[in-house]
Amino acid sequence: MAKLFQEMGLLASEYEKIVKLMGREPNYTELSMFSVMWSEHCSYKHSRPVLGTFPTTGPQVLQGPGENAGVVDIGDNQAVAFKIESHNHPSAIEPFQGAATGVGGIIRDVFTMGARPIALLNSLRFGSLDNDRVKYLFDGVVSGISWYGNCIGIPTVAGEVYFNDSYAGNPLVNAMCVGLLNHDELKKGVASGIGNPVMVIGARTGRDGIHGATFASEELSDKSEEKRPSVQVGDPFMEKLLLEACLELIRSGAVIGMQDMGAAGLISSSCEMATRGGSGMVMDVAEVPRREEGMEPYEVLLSESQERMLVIPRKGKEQIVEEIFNKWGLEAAVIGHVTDDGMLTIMEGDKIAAQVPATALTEECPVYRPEAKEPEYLSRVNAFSPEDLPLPKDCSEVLLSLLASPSIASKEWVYRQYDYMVRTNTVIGPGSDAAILRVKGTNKGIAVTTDCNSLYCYLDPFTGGAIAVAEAARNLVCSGAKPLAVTDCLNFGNPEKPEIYWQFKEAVAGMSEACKRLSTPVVSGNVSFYNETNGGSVYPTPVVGMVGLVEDLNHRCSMDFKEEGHLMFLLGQTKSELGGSQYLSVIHGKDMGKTPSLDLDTEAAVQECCLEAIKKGIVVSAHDCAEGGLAVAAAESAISGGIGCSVNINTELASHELLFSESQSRIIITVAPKDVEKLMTTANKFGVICEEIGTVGGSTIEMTVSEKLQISVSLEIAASTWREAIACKLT
Amino acid sequence: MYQAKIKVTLKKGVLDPQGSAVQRSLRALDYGEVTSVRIGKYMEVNLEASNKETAEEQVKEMCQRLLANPVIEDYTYNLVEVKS
Amino acid sequence: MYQAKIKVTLKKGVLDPQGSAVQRSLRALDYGEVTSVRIGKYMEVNLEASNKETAEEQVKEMCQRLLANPVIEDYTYNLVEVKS
Amino acid sequence: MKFGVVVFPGSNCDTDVKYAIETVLKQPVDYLWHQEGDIAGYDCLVLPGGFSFGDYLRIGAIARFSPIMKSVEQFAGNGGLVVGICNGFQILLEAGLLPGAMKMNDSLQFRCQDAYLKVENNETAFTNKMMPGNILRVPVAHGEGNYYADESMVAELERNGQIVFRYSSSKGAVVPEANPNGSTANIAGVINKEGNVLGMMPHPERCAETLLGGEDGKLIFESIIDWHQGGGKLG
Ligand SMILES: Nc1ncnc2c1ncn2[C@@H]1O[C@H](COP(=O)(O)OP(=O)(O)O)[C@@H](O)[C@H]1O
Ligand SMILES: [Mg+2]
Repeated sequence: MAKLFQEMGLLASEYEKIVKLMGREPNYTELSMFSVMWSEHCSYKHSRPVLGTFPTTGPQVLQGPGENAGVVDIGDNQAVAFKIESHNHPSAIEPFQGAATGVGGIIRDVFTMGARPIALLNSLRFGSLDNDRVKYLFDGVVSGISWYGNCIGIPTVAGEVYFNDSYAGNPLVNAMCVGLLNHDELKKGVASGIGNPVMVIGARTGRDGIHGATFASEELSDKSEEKRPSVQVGDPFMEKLLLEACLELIRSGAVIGMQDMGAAGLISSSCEMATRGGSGMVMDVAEVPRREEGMEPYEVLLSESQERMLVIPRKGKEQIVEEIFNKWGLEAAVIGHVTDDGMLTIMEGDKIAAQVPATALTEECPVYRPEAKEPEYLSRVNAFSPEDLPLPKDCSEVLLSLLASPSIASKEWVYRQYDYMVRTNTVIGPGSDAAILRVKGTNKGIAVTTDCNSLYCYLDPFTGGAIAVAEAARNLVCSGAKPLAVTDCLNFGNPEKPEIYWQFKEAVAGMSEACKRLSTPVVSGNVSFYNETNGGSVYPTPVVGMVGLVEDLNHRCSMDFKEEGHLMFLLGQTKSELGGSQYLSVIHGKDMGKTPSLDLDTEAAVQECCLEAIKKGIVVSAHDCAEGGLAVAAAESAISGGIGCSVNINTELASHELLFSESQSRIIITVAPKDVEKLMTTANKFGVICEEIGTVGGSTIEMTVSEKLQISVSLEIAASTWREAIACKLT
Repeated sequence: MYQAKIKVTLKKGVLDPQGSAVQRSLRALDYGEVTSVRIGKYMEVNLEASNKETAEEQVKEMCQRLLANPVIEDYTYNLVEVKS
Repeated sequence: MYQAKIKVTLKKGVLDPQGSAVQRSLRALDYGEVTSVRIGKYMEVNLEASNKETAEEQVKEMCQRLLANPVIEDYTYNLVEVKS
Repeated sequence: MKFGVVVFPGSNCDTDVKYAIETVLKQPVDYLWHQEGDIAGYDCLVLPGGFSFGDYLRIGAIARFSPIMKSVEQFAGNGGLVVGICNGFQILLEAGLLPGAMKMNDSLQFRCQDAYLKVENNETAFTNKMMPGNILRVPVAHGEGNYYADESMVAELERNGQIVFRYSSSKGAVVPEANPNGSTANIAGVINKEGNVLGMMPHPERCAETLLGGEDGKLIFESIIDWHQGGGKLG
């Protein structure tokens, strides 16, 4: 046994604890159940104490972390359920299927709650597009997301894509889903009611995703590699049927609880449902419909075959359940029933294959608080001072280079492959700061975004984490929405390394502080550790997914300039903050300096001011200054609106600082001349700096800094540079 | 000139949703006797080469590098000389 | 039991965008000697039948009705008896 | 006038079409499940977009054998109005109710974007509210919308006025750059010879409200309603 538990990835101390919990030595099947449930992925054993520090409550929160998705009130008895999840490692091996099944998994998490999915988002990170393997991964991931989302008919409306060498061997693929439900339709993943049947529905079970590496035991060594593909293949058509059938089932009142089978398949869904319900279950693996022959009990339990759900219907309602599944042509099988003994009893026919207390697999998992230590690289990279850099010879060239850099360039190449309009709710699609979906039958809209600048997090994980939250909220505000709540996907390296664990703790602390100040509690999330290749970690990447409410769609806003003669104003203040900027990274090849500072009170004031001005109908376009600073933000608004602008600012700052610093808490808005007074009144009310910086119009992008014309680029050239950059890199 | 007729199929055990859907459809069309359907790709690649060995080497390499996805697919090919 | 190995290809004269793209990629990978690529489908259908003639009839019908689209596709098949 | 929206497993735009007809155009509309046989009492059937049967094998190939398709064929044979949008168009092609076939987009990628459609024939049940040469802005969203017809078929379509919409520039130029998928002769929509069955790749139901960015798609539904109210004749 000694060797076996190690091969299954368990520590000696963990094995001892298992024996104690069981009161005996576990058999092979039981040990494999512990091994997957106590894995980092399922147990969060390295992250749980830290995650506990997130703020998770608020009047809007109907369901916080702990369920398949978080749920937030949006008024009128309606609510939104949402969650983000990573599929980084599968996507590194097989980008198309890895990304596709990531999308499939997150959709199931949302409809499990009784919500109809209304939108998908994705947050992606790759190495440099100069590398052939990276191109292959990028293309594969995007087409996998496109295939799954389009086929199932849920619009993919927003996301982000960044390119940085730290992700070359380990891309990040995070997918988010948002669903809509009525309060009384909320379903949880609980198993209760002694004698209620336990059903598996959807796809048949195969040997998908049972990791050869974890199970390279002697007992198995004679089985050929070919028999155990570790890559799961998705079937969005099956999932569409499952989605419709499950929602119909929930509306019928015939179910108590349901949960999707994601990581660790049947075993994790059953023990989690039993734990939540304070119950137990008897299940017969022989009753599980399979698509392969000769599967061992542990294979059936651990299989990660996609598009399956575990459902607990009410006893006596079996016929309703059956009728609904028949209508959708789905296979459903009763595999057991709910008990009150707290045990997970796994039968294989009339033989007991395993028997474990459900909570032993879930709540009893050991928790670790690894050592945290500030990494050494920090003092070196932070010491770099951009003030010593020479002024660029030609800021027009700099602007064009920034617009052409893949992280800043238009992501149209990506999102034109996504059906972002299906279901006819997309009022603002991809390409603006946040996407907006209308809620049919009301005048409300749901705004959604994902954000994270991992370079900031690399240079200062605390501030970087806080900025990710602040930027997400800012993007929602720019679209006219009030930010409601957060889902997060924490992508880091190996947490057993003190430096990585330090990054992790710092980032969470920074995010927590921002979430508190901006009243956007965390309601769901996901942790992905071990994102490393050959010992090198990805930049710490705590992705923030945020959902907001547009109370009245008449007051929505987008980033594109609207009309000749509108005046440009900057909310907030530009500082000498070139550290961590794309200007440094792209033009000077330095991922260095200090992350821009973030003052949360200023941030909150700027956001409140902007939102109120939008609601008053004063603002006709709004766009926050993010990567590339003020110059890039203004150029993006000009390109999107198909109309030029002329910026004129007097400042103490050096020209490149003014143009390219990534100082936080800044939003460029445009207003009609007649509304300037109203704008200033609003800005004063919130104590926000609001400076007129230019005029919309013409067919060039011009920027004059302290009386000197620094940038003059034709709109057409800026637009084609920005739009075509990614496609150019791929051919 | 040579022509390679290449078949790319899903590895054993890999889910083939397309095959299953076609099988269900054939059943619905009353071909109840169909017991399984697997769907893959078929490619015809024409290439110039000085001799069959070189051609074969090339074809094999193309399959491994581009035409099949080694993570989930297997391939077989059949190479014949044809008139150009 | 019988197994039909079915190849479905685009009719001659119908442009094959996928084939052209693969050819371009092969060229980019320095297989300059590739002169044409055509991409189709390959299917393996297993079926029970009392004898080969019946099996063949069935397969032909399936191809005509469902597996190929006569407007743009051709099909060929190869039928063999296999152990069930 | 009563509409029926045919729902196949994997249809995605069924709700969108229903919403446009019911809420925007204020006409009665029902869903018709693919296994139904009886479709009496409807004036126009819509086969919506989506991925019927997962688009597996060939798009529309499996759906066209659904029980309801027999009734649809009959309905069309009796002169009933049938509209296939996107996936619905592909099903109509597979069923032989419209000529031609569909291939993968030239780009080999799914494309979701606005397209401009030039109205080539306004004397149909589906286009009588438009003028010839009108340009409509209607979104496309598909991976296989590359309409194929051989030369002689295109000539025949043209002779019969069966080409209803062509992809064009916003100014109406029918040029390759305006073609989002590689379709033969920039064809975006065709009708049958009898003029009662329309297939089109673009999605009119996605642009029937200003909130969603445009109303051009409404014209198609309005044409159908007008035609019906005029007793099935061109006004
Ligand atoms: N992977 C993606 N999927 C969908 N939309 C995307 C994706 N990447 C970027 N976008 C869209 O492109 C626009 C620009 O993205 P980004 O530069 O990250 O915006 P911001 O800096 O405002 O967060 C946004 O509207 C975003 O939703
Ligand atoms: Mg933004």
